[in-house]
Amino acid sequence: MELFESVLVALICVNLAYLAFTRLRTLARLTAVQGILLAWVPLLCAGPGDHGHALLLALAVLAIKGIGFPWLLARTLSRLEVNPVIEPYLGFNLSLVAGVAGLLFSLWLETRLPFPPGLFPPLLFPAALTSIFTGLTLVVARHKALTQVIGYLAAENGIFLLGTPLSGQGSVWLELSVLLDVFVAVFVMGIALHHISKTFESIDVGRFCSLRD
Amino acid sequence: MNTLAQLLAAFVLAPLLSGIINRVKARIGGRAGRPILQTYYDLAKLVRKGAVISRTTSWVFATGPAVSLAATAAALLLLPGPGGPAAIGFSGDFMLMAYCLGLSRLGLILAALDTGSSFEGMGASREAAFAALAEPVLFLCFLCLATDTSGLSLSAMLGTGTDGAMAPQRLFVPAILFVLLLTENSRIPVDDPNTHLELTMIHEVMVLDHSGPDMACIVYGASLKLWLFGALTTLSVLPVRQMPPLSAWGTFLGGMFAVAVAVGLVESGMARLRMERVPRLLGAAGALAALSLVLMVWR
Amino acid sequence: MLEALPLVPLLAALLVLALAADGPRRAVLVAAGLVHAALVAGTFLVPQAPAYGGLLELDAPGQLFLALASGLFLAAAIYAAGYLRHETPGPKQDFQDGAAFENAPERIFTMCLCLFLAAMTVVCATRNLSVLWVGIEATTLSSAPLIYFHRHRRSLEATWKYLVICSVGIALALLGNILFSVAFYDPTGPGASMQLADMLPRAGMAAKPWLKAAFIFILVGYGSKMGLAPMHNWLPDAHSQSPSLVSALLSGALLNCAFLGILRAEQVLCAAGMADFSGELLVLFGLISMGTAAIFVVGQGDYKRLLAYSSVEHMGILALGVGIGGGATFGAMLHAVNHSLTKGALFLVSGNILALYHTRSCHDARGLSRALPITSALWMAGFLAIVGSPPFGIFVSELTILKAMLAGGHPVAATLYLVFLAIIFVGMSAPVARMVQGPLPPATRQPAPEHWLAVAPPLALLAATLVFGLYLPQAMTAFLNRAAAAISMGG
Amino acid sequence: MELFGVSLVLYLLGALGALCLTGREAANRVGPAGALAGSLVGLASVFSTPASAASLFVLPWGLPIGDLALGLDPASRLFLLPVYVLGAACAVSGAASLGGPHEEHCGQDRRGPHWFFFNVLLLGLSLVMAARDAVCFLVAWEIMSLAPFFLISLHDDEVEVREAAWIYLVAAHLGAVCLIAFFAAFWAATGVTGFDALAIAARQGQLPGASLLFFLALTGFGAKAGFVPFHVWLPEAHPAAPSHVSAMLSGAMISAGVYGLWRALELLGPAAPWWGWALLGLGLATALSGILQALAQGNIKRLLAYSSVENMGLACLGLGLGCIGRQTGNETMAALGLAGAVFHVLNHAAFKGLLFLCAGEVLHAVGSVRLAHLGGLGKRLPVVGACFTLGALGIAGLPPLSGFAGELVLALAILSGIDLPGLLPRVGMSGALAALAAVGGFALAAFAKAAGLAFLGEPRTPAAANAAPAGRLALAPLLFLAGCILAAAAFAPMLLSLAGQAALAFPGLDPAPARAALAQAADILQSAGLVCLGIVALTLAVLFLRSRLLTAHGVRREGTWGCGYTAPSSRIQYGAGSFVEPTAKILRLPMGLSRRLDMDAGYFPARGTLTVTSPDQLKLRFFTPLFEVVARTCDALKVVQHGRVHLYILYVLATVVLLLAWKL
Repeated sequence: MELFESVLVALICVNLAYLAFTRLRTLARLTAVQGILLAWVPLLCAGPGDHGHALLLALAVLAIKGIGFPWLLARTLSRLEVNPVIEPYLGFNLSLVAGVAGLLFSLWLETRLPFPPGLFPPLLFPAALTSIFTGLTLVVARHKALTQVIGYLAAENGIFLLGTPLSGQGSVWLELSVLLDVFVAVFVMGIALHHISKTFESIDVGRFCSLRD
Repeated sequence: MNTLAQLLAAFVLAPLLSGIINRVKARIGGRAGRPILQTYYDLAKLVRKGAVISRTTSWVFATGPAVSLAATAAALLLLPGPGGPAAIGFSGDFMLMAYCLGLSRLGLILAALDTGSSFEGMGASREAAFAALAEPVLFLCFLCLATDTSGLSLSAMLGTGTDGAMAPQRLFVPAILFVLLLTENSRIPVDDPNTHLELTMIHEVMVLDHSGPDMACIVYGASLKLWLFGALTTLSVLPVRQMPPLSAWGTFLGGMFAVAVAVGLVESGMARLRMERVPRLLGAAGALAALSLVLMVWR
Repeated sequence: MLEALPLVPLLAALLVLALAADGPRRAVLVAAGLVHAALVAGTFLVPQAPAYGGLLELDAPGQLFLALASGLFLAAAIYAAGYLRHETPGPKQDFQDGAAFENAPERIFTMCLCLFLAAMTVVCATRNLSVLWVGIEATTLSSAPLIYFHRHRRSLEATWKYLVICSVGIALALLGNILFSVAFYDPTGPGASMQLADMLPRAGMAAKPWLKAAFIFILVGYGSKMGLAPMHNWLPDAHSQSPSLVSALLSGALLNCAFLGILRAEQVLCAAGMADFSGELLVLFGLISMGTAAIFVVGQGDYKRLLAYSSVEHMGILALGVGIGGGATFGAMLHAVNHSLTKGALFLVSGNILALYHTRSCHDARGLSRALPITSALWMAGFLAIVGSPPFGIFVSELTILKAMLAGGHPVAATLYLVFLAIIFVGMSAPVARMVQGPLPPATRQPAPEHWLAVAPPLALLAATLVFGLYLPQAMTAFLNRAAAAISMGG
Repeated sequence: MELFGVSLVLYLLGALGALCLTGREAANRVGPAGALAGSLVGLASVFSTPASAASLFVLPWGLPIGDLALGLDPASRLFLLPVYVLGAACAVSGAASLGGPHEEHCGQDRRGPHWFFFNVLLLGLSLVMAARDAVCFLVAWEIMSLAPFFLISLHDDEVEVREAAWIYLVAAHLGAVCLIAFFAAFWAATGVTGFDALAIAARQGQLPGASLLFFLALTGFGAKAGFVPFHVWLPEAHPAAPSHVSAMLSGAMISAGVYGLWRALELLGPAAPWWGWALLGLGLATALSGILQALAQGNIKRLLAYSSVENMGLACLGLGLGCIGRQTGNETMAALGLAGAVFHVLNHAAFKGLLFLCAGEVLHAVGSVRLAHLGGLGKRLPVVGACFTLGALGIAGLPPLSGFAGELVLALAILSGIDLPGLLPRVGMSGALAALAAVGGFALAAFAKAAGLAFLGEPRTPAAANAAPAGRLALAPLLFLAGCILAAAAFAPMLLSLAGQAALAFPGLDPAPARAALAQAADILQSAGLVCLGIVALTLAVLFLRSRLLTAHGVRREGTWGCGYTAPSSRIQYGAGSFVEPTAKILRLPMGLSRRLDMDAGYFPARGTLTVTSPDQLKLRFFTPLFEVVARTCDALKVVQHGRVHLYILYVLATVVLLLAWKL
């Protein structure tokens, strides 16, 4: 159990690190770290009965979130020749404050909800919510389309984290949906990014404000 | 019979009033003055003359004076007299009387506008404006009389006198009616019938182009209207209907004479008001009428 | 038959991909629409058993939205046959900023249309929350290329915004679904099922705080796809930049699908006896949406954005109606029907206007009644219908909702509702009247007479809403009542 | 009732026929034919049943809410009368004007839709008057309200017309919103929609918030009838609309506002004391401000529009008297007030219809209805001039026409109230009578101005000098309406007892004293009729005498005497601005006149221009700024849609967080 908690703490740290780093390449690496950490989670929270299922899930996560997606990101980065420095709307310190606020809000939320006994390991719920909030903060607070995709993925990771304890409940739809979401994030947004860079010579979506009232 | 006599008196004696007024004015001015029957002579002369009619005019010009005279005469049908109630009377008939006078006015206004003369247009516009202002005051007077006598027809509210003491607010009504008489009949201080400057006229300038029988209609109609208002003023103050017939007739005619003399006195003693002042005069009369009404209603 | 419903458009998509010529491809599109519509009509005649092991199952609300999506798709497909004929391949010049652009290949466009229909079919024809979620995700996937048909930078921007906001929304909705399974977590039970049929009977025993949290996430998540303010921001951009028939589908069908997602959650909450909680939130979002729409409709200079904001308004009315409950739920169902028909027609008509004037500005597209008499009549009639004037159907549904609101003791909400409706009427009437009336702008040539493919579909849709404003068949009333009961009774 | 149904079908046929024939000459025959036939059949349906009968038909209706309940009772029939009479007259007049040579600037293809909407307007009006169910009424009301928008914008290539049509649409809809709220709240409170059921429910249970309902009804119906301050659309819409449409709108459609208010009072049952006084005050304010602004106008159609405002104010006064009478148990006042209101509406419809049609003929002949462009038309268009004068006499309430009878009935109702207990009611009644008198006086001035400046004197422009009379088809409706007016003058007492039927059917009135009061009023009208007869006879006699005298003594034609000025021109005639100058000196603010004097500098200015305009002050000072403030606020709030997607995500995030913090 200690191992599990340290994985969760590590996930929270990675989440906060998302908000603190200034280079796109670092962020891409962080996604790999998070993916690998996440791959541990199904294994660790699986009951004694269904190790096979958990192992399969863990492998899939490792392949997609730990390797596939960071690789795709790195490839896009090198191809698009973007400015490697992230330009924030919200300063890095303030972003960190927002991340910590998200953590506190998650902890508060945990006190408001009656947890069914034995479902969630301790710290999993706040860790998952923090991941969601920091991911969305990343979407909100950064200029570049790539950072938005990364932030979105971080949020997805949070949702996946929250969903894993339920995966033993017999339904595969949950996992499928998570994976599908990743598919959307990677491929659709990847295609869009491709078009954006082709049309605009940059993937700075800060320039995307011609449609307004 | 009495009703017929009243009507006859009105139709016959009406032109006399202006004669009396003129005579009073002349006497006060130290002149001998025109004959007291001058208006009759004028009428007779006008009827016997041909007419000069503007090329601009249409049938309206010819019809206007006739309608005007007819409407005024019809209004007299509603007027009670010393001998008895009016020929036709019903509750609310004062409204018909006022609107008959309105019709008579409209006839003259349209006839005036038909000439296309700027002066007559000017007169018409003034007449329309001041008459519109005088209308509510007249209605308020009738309302005062109606509340005072609890009668809704002219026959019930005029000449019957009042039971109870002569309260001060009761004197307002004849005073206001007198002011209305001056206004509606274009007398000083509202209008000067004898002026020779068209720019300052109201009624007289409207009829500049009329001549012959048309003019006779207008002059006679004006006399009838003067009689009508004189009678209203007199009857609002004198309880002639409660007197025996002869003294009633005597009091009534005396009252009419007094009104004519009063008009003459006012005309001798006052100058014409500036045009902007006229609404103020009517406003004051209206305020007085409203005050009187409130005092009566309050009882 | 239920099995075949999503397969028909899927097969059509494959066929379209395989065909080389434009003509047959359009024919396939129309045929797919026709077959799909016929199948949907068939489901009304023959009761359908669940298909694919219970993954697909039709109930009254689903059937209602399915029929709307199918009907609207048919109209849009017919319109597309005419529309695509004018959208020639090759470089074009953008009329707004003059930049050069090309259209997406027609093959991709047609295929995505079919896939879009398949995804919507899945959304409507399931009672499994997970499948529903997957379906909604699939609608996002398949509609993004549709919005990006004209490949210029503004439509790219719109697509990007659509993708980002809807993806965030869909993620939140997924979270909501997970929270639902937490709420229904039962260590002793057979495991978490996301089938409504399993959830509804057990809803009373579910953990209330988790249900609340789940509903909030689902409401915000699907609400961002449905266009509830303040999550609506993608909607005017996407609707204004996409081809008009796509806008019609987005507004008339896709928004309904997202609404169905919220309705499913509402069903669960109602079954759990928490209709007060969910109703309050729905009313709140409904009013905020109407207010937001009112603000943006006033002084709006772009007629497609005008229609988009009107969609925000009507989604607000739907949410409001369901939130009020009682007779208003019936009103909301009727409103969904009328809104889809009317808004679909209006967007199709706006396509005709855009094709003539090459501008989306209400100030420049003038003299419509002289240039395109039928289109202008449809535009005016559509405007009257959408703002709720009799004898069109929206009047009936709006009046029903208003009455239920007053009878249910929501005077403040009713007042705001009326005020917003009035502001929106005034705000919309000015640009619409300006467009319809007056002489043609000097630069515009007198166009050729209108082609029947361009006016028949909107005409049919408007005629339908006109009929529903005067005559609702008994069967339809009963069906709508069944749908309303399914929602407010929780099953 | 069957005939009524036939008339509806005829309207429908006319509408669809005209629409189908769009673009062909036949549309201009089929459309008016439908309207004419429908109106004539409708007229027959009104007179085919005894005046006091009431009928109710509930027909199958396809909607889950409400019923298609139609019925005719005395009030419906009386308010239908102007619809049918004017419907017939305006159809013919419209056919003549749209078919004639004046329509070169109106594209041929617009007549089909025009006649479609004209028939739809008639259909909607008939249904409004016959509807006996709230939902049915609302549907009919909206159909009736929307059709004029299209009718007004017939000549939509003119920017004023577009503006006016839009103002009309907004006003109509805002009013309709109040009505929707009124009926929905009524429905929600009672649970029924049928008028009878509503009235019963309102009478049985004390209706919660009845005063609020009354306020909603007053606002909604007032916006249609043009009560101050909702009258602003009238002076814009009437000049912009084709004249036969103006006549229809002014004579029949705005009366629907009064009709609706009548029904609302019936439905709401026992009135709170302030309702009647509110109606009375509103009516008088409307009448006074309407007629003062009418006096100020320089455009005949605007003048007529404001005069419609005035007359609707008087009808509202009648309703108020009815309410006060019913509430205080003064049956005389109630019966006379209600009957007076209906009577006045009928009169107004005939006079105003005629006047607008005359204005239309002037417009066709001269090309303008601004008084500054007219003059001397009486000689050039004699029939039109005579008809206009007749209408002016009537609308100014002068004897011997029935306009006077209508005002007399209202005055009698007021007079029966001056012995109400309490100082305030008495003062209020006296004030009402004085105000009525003032309205009469100003109406006389206004119509003396309209008739005198347009038809008398010298033409002010070459166009007026060359005005050519219209064809026979165009004159027929004028003569028809003039005939109606003369008949009404002759049979005023009968018309009153007809109007009395509606008052007797009003719930909450004791029929016996009400019947007696109506009979007495009819007697009074009879006596007044004698005086009127006297006027006519005397006039004829004087005219006869005059002609005899003049043939004996000769007539000479000369130029108008110029008071010594030797170079008169038509431009020195008194004009629209100068005619009202004496009144404007005192009442500039309520008349809304504004004048600007531009003069060259120096002691001897070479040029000077005086511009007198009379914009609607309420629109200028209140509504336009209000709309601007709303638009500006909305514009300011639009910053939230700034185009930056990351902030949009922030909205989503904030919404989730706030909801979670609030609800968990």
